[in-house]
Amino acid sequence: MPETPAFQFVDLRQQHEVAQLGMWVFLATEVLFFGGLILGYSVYRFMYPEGFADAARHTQIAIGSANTAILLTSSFFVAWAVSIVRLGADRVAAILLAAAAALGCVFLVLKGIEYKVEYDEHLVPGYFFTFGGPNATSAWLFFSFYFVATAIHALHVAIGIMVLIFIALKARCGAYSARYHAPVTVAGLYWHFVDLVWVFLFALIYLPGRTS
Amino acid sequence: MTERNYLTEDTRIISWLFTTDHKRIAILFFAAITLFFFVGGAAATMIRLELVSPQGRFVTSDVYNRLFTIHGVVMVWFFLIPSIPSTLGNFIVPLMIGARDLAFPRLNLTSFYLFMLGGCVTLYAVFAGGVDTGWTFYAPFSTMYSNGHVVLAAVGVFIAGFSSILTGLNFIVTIHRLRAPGLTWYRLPLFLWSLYATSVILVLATPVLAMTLLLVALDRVFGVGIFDPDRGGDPLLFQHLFWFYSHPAVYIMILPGMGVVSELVAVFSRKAVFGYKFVAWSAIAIAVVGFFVWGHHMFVSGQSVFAGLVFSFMSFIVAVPSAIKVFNWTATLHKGWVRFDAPMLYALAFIGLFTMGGLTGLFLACLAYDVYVTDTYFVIAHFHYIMVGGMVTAYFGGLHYWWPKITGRMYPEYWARAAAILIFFGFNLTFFPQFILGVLGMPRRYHVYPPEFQVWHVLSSAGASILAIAYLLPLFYLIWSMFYGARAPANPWGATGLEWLTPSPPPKHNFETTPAVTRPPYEYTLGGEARPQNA
Amino acid sequence: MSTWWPSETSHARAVDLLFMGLLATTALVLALLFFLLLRFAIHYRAGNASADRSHRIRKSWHWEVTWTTATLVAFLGLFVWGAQQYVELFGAGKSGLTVYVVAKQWMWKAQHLGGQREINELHVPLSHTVRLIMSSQDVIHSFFMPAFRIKRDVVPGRATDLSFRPLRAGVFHLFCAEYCGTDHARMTGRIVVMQENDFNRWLSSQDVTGTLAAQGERVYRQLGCGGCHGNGPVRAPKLEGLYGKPVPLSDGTIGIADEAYLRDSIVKPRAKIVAGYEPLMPSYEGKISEDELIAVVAYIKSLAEKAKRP
Amino acid sequence: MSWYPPRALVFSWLGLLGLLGLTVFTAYQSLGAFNTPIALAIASCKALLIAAVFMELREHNALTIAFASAGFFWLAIMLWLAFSDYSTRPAL
Repeated sequence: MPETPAFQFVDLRQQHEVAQLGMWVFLATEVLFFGGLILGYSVYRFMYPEGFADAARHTQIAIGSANTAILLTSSFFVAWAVSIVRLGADRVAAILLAAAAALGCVFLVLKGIEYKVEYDEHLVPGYFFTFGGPNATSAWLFFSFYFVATAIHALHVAIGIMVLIFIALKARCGAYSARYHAPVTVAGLYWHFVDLVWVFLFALIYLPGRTS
Repeated sequence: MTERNYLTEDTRIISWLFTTDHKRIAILFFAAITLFFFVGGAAATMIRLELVSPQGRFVTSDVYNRLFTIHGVVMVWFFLIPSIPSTLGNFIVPLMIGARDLAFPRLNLTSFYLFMLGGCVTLYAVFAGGVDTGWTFYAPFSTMYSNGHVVLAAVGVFIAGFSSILTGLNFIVTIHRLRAPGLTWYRLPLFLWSLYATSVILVLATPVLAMTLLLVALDRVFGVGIFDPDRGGDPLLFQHLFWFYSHPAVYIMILPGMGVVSELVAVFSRKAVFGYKFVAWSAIAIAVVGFFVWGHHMFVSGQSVFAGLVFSFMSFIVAVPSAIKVFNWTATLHKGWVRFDAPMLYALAFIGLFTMGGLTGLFLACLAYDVYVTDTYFVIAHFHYIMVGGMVTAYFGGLHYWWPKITGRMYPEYWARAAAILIFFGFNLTFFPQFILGVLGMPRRYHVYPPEFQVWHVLSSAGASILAIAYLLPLFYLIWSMFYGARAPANPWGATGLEWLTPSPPPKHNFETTPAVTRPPYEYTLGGEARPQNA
Repeated sequence: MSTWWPSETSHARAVDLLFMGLLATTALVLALLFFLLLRFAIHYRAGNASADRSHRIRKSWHWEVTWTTATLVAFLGLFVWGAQQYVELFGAGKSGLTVYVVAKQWMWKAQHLGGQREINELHVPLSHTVRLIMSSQDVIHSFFMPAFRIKRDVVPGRATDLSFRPLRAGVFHLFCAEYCGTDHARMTGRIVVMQENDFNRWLSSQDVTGTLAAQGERVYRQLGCGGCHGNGPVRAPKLEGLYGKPVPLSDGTIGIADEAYLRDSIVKPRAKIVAGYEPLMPSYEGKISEDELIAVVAYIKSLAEKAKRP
Repeated sequence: MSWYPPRALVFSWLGLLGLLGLTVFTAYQSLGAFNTPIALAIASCKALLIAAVFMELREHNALTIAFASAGFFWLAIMLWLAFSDYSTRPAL
């Protein structure tokens, strides 16, 4: 399989280019998928700036920052793996990809702990939602966006972890080579994108309202 | 048949269900959307039947509301959006660019199964009790007040949306990367330019709809309340998100039709399309500018006056590239050798009906007049002129034109011309009275209405019964022709495109050897002789 | 019930003229296009070998530029024409005889300033500008009066307005134009335009439990608003003479105490805090019905008029 | 066979962690209206670093860059036009 192109392609180079372009187009789709949420968030933050700042103050910035660092590091591992799989070092790449997947799992665990804290503080929109002070309604909106956005993002992380593990196993079995490594590159692109979305979510969710 | 082709390669059912051949997947889509077309059509028939009488005697309010919702949801997401791209596009794109398949054959099959899954969930919602929100799912009605199966329908559309995205993605990558040697952008047939523009919209607009419907579903299930005015939410936010997708979606529906008509006009006038580059770039312009106009659905919604001005202005601008296309098609006929085969009849009908639909769109883009006629039958008439008079007509034109390539058989010409003419008259009788109803102020989604409107409703319903019969005709004679039609040669129309180089029907991997392209599309001699793109 | 033609307000007449303009443009373009289409198709049909097909037009760009510019100019003209009427209709700075409209599934409730209420009917005097202030209790509705060529959505959670000045007495259709559920098609009513003295007679013949402002005062007492806004120990902005005045807000901007401001201040009190006051007021969202809200706002407005009189 | 990470990757990784520290630090500084733009500017810098180096966009052809920017361009259209409504809603 690896050394000959699929029937619809002329050569492996074309196949590789097609795979990459396909992933980039898919990522453009993903930007607008999250974009719908970002528009909603922006509109309500514009309408209720103080309420959103107040609500954002109640998020766990320590966990959020740690998670950002974790995702950035895992992205670094993936980029490293992609760069060396092209040189033929597929065993090392497998280890790096597995490490990135492990960091992804740590991210999810921390996210779960964070959800637990918020659940205990009655910040989950629903019957038990309580938010002291004057901004209860806009805080509800903020936390609706918070949970929807982070849950969808976490779903992306979970899918990414599975993809990375799959690719790592294949790499371990020597499926990739200097000539054929498109799946590693494409999986890497997806993982970096998940990271990139988080960078924006971090700025929108955790950082507002820290000064007052 | 002596020669093996994609139909005879492997005839087991399983080989069809798990096929990754773009031609077979196109056939699967044909079967599916034909089914959905008649489901949506049945709902339309009942709507027209109900509207014959002003007192609402035939069905109850709740049933009527479910009928127009089913009609809208099924026709928009399960017929119009996939119609040309997933069937004709799927079949023709690789053939036209001289490729052996699409870039991602397995993704193509996934797209089909996602479509079927979404369709089944939606149909289940229909039969489990229906949805009464209208196809627009406006909040807060859909999120808090509706008593229909909103979540199921939203999930169905959500899934079908991913089918659209995958198809669009596949086309974009295929057209970029799998073109035959020598097939530069300005040698691409206009059908491909249109499909490319369509795919860009599919990929960039559909995810926003997916997120919007997700929020509606989450709101109903968990009460997250993002559109809930009691929680400080803004119902207009839903409309912004929804129309950010749904207005460009209108161009998803019409652009492929424009592409088909560009092909038909050239072939049946034996002449290159006039102003090729303008027609090509106007498709791209429509795709891009189409994203700037969504607020014209919201002129009376309480959106700010300034936003109304911006959106109205952009709406007039987006009409310009459509006008360019119409003028160019007309100019193509000039000094050609015009033949009136059935596909050309459809193409001419398209130009007329689409122009009427487009020009009445100006009434709706025009702010003060829109305040009067929005949410009336004027809007219904307008978009049916575009969607049915435009898109469905083009779909039938393209279907007849490529039918010999797809099945290897010719359709019966006289029946086809009769059906085309009947559709044209039935259509106009159905929808022209609705313009008058709109101008008289008849609101839409009413099944009980003041008696002074009745005469126009009766006319419209009479037209609808003609139209229903006219749409059944092709179903019969096309199926008949699959078994008894005359065998089709490789290039029955004397066209220039690469898809006519392979035998009809094509072999499994389309081409024995990849053709090398040396010419722009649509080259004909002064006497009307075709000069194929590869010679 | 009503005739469609001629139309009944000066705005409607302007809209009809606009319609004629649009129709003329459309007819002109369609006539030209259909003529060319038929002429080319028939004259250059394949069977007509004698048609002159030499000297085909080769250079296309100046044709393209010509028809692109022509359509653009025509479209811009139509845009300006429609936009100008729209700004006049929905633009700011409206005054007139105020009537409050509350929409709910599936009826229209109207409240006049004198406290008169009606359902699925709206009585208005001839030749007076009527300004409707509309709100919804549940879903989005749309107040549509075809004879006046106007409609506007009625959105829950906020107020929208709509003004018209009828020029002919009569009875006209009122429709709900935004789909709102089961009985959307039955959410209709009548607009009754009456001579001014007939209208006054009608007003005084209605059963009224106090003016709208008086009803609002009762709600104001029931909810205990005076506890803070009166002379109590808690300091809250005074409401006498407030309506229509500029209000300095805590974020440094200046707001105008209009209908929307008063309404928002009751439902979303933290959104705009008057400079120098603590954000203490609880939200009355969900605790006050649309009807009561309208009455309280009317009461606060009446306090301004009282303050004007010495 | 060398399996050390390329320098560009290491520097970007360190840069990203540095930017993370910076953005958390500035979030706690009272900068009034500037807090949000700064946070978003830093987030954009991080995103650019990820896209250009990790995702190797700087080595790609114009087509890939076009599709990478398309999503953001269309998101900008959406935000811009939606805010042409929200930022000009009048008081009644």
